[in-house]
Amino acid sequence: MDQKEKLRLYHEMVLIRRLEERSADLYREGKIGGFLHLYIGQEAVGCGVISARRPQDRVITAYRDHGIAISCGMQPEAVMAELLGKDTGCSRGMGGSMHMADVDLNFWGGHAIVGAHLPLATGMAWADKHRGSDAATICFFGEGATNIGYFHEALNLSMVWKLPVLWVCENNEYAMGTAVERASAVDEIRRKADGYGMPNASVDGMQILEVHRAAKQALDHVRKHGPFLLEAITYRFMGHSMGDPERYRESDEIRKWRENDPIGIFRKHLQGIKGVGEKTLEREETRAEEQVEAAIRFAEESPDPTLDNLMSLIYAGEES
Amino acid sequence: MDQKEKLRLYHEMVLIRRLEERSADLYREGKIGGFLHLYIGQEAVGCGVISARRPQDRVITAYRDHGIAISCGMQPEAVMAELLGKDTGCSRGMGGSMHMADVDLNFWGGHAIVGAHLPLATGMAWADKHRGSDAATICFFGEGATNIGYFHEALNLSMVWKLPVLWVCENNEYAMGTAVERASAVDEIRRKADGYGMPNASVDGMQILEVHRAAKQALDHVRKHGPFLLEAITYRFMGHSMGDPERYRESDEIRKWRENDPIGIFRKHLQGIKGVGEKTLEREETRAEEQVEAAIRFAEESPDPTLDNLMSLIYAGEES
Amino acid sequence: MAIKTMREAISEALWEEMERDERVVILGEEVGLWGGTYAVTKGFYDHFGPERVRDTPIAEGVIVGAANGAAMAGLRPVAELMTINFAFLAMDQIVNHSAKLHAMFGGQMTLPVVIRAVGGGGRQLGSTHSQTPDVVFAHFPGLKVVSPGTPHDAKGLLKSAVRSIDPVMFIENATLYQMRGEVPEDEYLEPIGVSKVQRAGSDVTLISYAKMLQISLQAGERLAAEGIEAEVVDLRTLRPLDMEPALASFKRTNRAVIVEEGWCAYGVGAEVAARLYEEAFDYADAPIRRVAQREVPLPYNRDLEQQMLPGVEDVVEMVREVL
Amino acid sequence: MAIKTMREAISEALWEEMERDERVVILGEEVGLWGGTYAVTKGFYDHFGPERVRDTPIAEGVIVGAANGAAMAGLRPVAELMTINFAFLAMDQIVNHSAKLHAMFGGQMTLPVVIRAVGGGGRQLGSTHSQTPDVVFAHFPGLKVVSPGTPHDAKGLLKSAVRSIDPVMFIENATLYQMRGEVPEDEYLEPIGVSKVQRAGSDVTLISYAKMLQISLQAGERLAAEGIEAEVVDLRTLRPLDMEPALASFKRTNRAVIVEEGWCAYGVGAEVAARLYEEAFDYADAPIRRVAQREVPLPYNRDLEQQMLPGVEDVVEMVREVL
Ligand SMILES: Cc1ncc(C[n+]2csc(CCOP(=O)(O)OP(=O)(O)O)c2C)c(N)n1
Ligand SMILES: Cc1ncc(C[n+]2csc(CCOP(=O)(O)OP(=O)(O)O)c2C)c(N)n1
Ligand SMILES: [Mg+2]
Ligand SMILES: [Mg+2]
Repeated sequence: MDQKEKLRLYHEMVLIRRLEERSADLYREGKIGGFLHLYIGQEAVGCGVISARRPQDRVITAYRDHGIAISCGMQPEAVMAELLGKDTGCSRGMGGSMHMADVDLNFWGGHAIVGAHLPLATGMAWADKHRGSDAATICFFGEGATNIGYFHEALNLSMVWKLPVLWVCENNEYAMGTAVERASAVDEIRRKADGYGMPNASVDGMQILEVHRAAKQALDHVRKHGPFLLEAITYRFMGHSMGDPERYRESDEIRKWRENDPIGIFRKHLQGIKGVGEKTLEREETRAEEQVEAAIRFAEESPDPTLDNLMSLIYAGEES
Repeated sequence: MDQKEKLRLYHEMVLIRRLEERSADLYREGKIGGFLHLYIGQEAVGCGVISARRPQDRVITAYRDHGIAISCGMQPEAVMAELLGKDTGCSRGMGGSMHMADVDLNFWGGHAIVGAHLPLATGMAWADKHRGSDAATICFFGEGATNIGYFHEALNLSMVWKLPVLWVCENNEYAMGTAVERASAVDEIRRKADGYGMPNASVDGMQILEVHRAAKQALDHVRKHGPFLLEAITYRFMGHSMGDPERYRESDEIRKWRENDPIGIFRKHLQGIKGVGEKTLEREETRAEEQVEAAIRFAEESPDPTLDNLMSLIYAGEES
Repeated sequence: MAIKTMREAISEALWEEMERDERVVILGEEVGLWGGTYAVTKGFYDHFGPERVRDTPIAEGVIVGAANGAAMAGLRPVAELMTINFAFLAMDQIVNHSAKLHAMFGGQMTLPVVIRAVGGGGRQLGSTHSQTPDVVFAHFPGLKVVSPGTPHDAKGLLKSAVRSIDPVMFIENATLYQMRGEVPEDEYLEPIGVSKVQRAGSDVTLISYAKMLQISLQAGERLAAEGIEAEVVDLRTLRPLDMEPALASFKRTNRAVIVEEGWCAYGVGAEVAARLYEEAFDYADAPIRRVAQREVPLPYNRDLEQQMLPGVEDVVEMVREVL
Repeated sequence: MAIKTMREAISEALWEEMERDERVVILGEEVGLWGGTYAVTKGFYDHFGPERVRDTPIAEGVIVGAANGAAMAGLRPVAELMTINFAFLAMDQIVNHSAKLHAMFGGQMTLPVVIRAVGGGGRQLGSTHSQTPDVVFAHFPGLKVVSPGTPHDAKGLLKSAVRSIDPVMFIENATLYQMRGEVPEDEYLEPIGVSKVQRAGSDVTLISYAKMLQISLQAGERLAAEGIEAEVVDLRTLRPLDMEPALASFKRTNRAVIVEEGWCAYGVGAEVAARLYEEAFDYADAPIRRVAQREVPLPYNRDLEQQMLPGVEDVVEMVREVL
């Protein structure tokens, strides 16, 4: 990966981080409602994987979706406006934090029923294969989602039909308050792929360059041979969603993981590159902060959706 | 296994076979309605496994349940009367072919939603373990059922909670008209257990003594350590249910399997035992035939359930 | 016009739409090699090939889920659920996804999926395999729910369903597949969301759909022999529900009986009755009555099961009551 | 009597029943270590231990399925579904198994399972997380469906549900957990299947349940200030549905408005209205009206979502219409 791309990714990670930190503020101020699930700590997974996709590759994920949206190219304005429920939001204020999408960017959402988007990914990949397109579908999900029936049905079908899906499990150790081994018969999630004879790999989800490399290889396999399960070992630094009392883990554990901050790790790597000075990094950081503030201003000034907007959305129409 | 037990099992297998052959007649005569799924060809699996259970061990299966019912000790009268929809049937004429049960025999049914009884088995085993009972639950299902989400959720939970369940997959090569490999990512079903770190084995489902031995070992494991998946390789000689046009397989294939008739195999084995003459075997066969005819007479003479019967069954009552 | 069975009409609709639009694909259990459990897709596998007629594992969640995803990605999937009783295993995909994604993402995604499901009782299949839970699906905005009662409507409505860019639940009746009726030779469509008068009459309004349309028409004949002329309104679509023909009829007859195969409580008849009263209160000369399934899980025993299902006699009796 | 929140009342009911009967066990996502997503089971894990308060994987099918199986084998499981929207992932277990196995096997098995599920909108959770689909469960014979509107009833009804040998779907409202009300100190039970007058009045009958009971009571206060006395009937149980108090009231007031949080079409109000007319046709002086959720998947935007939900103002206006 060249230096320019690395800096672009660094900026992306910082942008996601700042955007979510400010979202937490806005949530506390009551400007954002509903549930707010932050991606803080996991940025290297989304950024690393999506940096390996081509534009025709589809992306779909769960409700922890702000970072994925940004990585797919969504503007912070569209994210922020959605968080504030505005008509200018990516989902026109209908979806909120958990339901961001921009199909023109090939980002197919943010889905909040655990596991339910895995069959959707299967179907999208089927459509692409059916049409002879060489697009792949990248489907992110948490390790908690691997215990639900949908996971099984979707992985099995993807294998039987040899569909171009990259299954990316973000194993952040917890599903709400449930540690992996309290809910899953195997704690190494990639092992589950064995039950489908599906090739698989594991990667350190805190190291963006390793994630990128693993995703690139996996996508090559997917395009040539069919499904692949990539497990990224990561950690969420914040609670499951805003207001999580976090009684299920020790602050020591969080501290230890925080020393592995994916942004810190990548920053250190960049500092070691000749030609990337502290200045360059700070410039990217400042730019990200300014973007977020501009996005907040944009969102706050944007209009709410109207009743007419909503009513026109119930059905798409009669004929196509 | 001693000779007496072997003869008992031989009689059981023949009884099941004759009962189902006569059921097919009655179905054609219009005396049996609904769907009728015959177990013919698979008898060694149910008889072999259930002969290894203790009375406190629960049994549950799918809609292909006549043989399992008989092996659990149900009288042919209760089976036949249920097939004819009579009040004297095991389920009082409410369930029919697919829904036979006798909870006093620890036979928990006959369930016709594919895969849905696997969670029920998980729950029963949980209750037993919770109370400190040493009972195991034996759950039979077809290989087609291993592709549905329930299979995944039930096997995973049974492993996480270390429940005493023996999962018995009757791999008869087809789910209706779908051959294993057209619907399942792995055609060796026991491989699926790997995804749960669950011990597993495969057995020739046409050889009752081998099935019995494998089940005994598996049950030992289950009682000591938790779940086990036993795959029995078998074949159904008849269509999926009455009226199956059987366009999905060659008659040659059926013929080849029929040479492996589990009753024929066991008969040959018995003929080789000193002291078991042709006479003995024929006596058991005749006895089975007579039992079936008596059961048919009993069923035909039995009363239908009444409207009052039905109405009293909607709710069990208010307080216990 | 040719006389065709319901099965032929449905089959033809699918065939023609597959010929017309190559984005149309079929998936489900035994739809291919077997030719469809109820032989609706017989011959499709050979003609359209295994890529467009997809046999699936027994996994209703991913059948509807993959149909949803494929629809999002531009195909026109027709998912077959072997029976509507198994739709409960795909319930989350149907009501939380097919019905919602379009609006929830601000209109970006469309879900032109058809979910075909066969329902109805009376075949001694036991309580889990004999349900007519149509009303349960009709409760969800975002979904369209269609259930035809004649071969003519089945063909025209299914073709419209395949062309609709909204998700359509298309409910058939196993016991109607052999029923015959006139089907035009030329291509035609029937609009979703439009009810239809299937028999004219001036004494009482019978409102029904699907199999109960046939029962209502038979009751109409029986009543005519006694000099009572029943108007029979066929809802055809449960959501969106077109009340106009029923209202117009009721305003003339001032008496109505609603006939449905599913359970009475919280059934289709409740909604139709409530709407009639809301919009034509002053026209009611007698309480509107409902004929429906008795409130029991259906038993296996043949006679008992038949007793629990609404029949011609029940309708005739109820009409006498409102007159 | 002490003043307690709905959450405390529900929590106490579970606690007392677990103390009383050691067969009672709880299972569900985050019911243990976390203390319950809505803190209903806070403290249970420490007190009753992980064997009786079972955290589960995210797998609603096997949560309800295992509860069914454990009930068949003699336990008294209380399964918690984090929200009722996820009940659709367990729909087959609820309607095809909890509701049916007792009758289908001729009465041999009992399924004393309680399925607790939290529903309701108004919290900006988007359309898949904001539903009130109670009616859908109430459609199935074999199941009992309970949804209380006061802390008093919540406690008494939940205790009855745990003791019932029939399967009970117990539906709570997330936005009611903080609501306070009187709860007796001594042990008491409220019967399942019995509706209750929660406010006396003679001018109009408001029929509702759960959160809409509170909205109806508030509307009652508002109307009283204008000299209109509304009688408020709380259904409390949707199946079996006790129409007696509503009928008695309607026969006195001759006017009724039904208030529910879910969608109007094919909703609870339709059944209640149909029954009122069937059993008290001659008493209706004006069309019975329904106040309910607008027919849309609920949006995230706060104001828009609130507009779609029934409120006090909607009830007051509708009452004016029927007077
Ligand atoms: C079917 C379903 N059940 C339960 C929930 C509630 N829920 C939301 S997120 C979550 C935990 C998911 O954990 P995981 O898949 O590991 O993802 P993470 O939150 O760690 O990113 C749960 C239980 C849900 N949304 N959908
Ligand atoms: C959830 C569900 N989907 C579909 C069906 C229809 N169906 C009944 S049996 C069957 C095939 C099952 O095959 P398998 O599990 O291999 O068992 P076998 O019939 O071979 O014994 C199907 C698809 C059903 N009963 N339930
Ligand atoms: Mg997680
Ligand atoms: Mg099979």
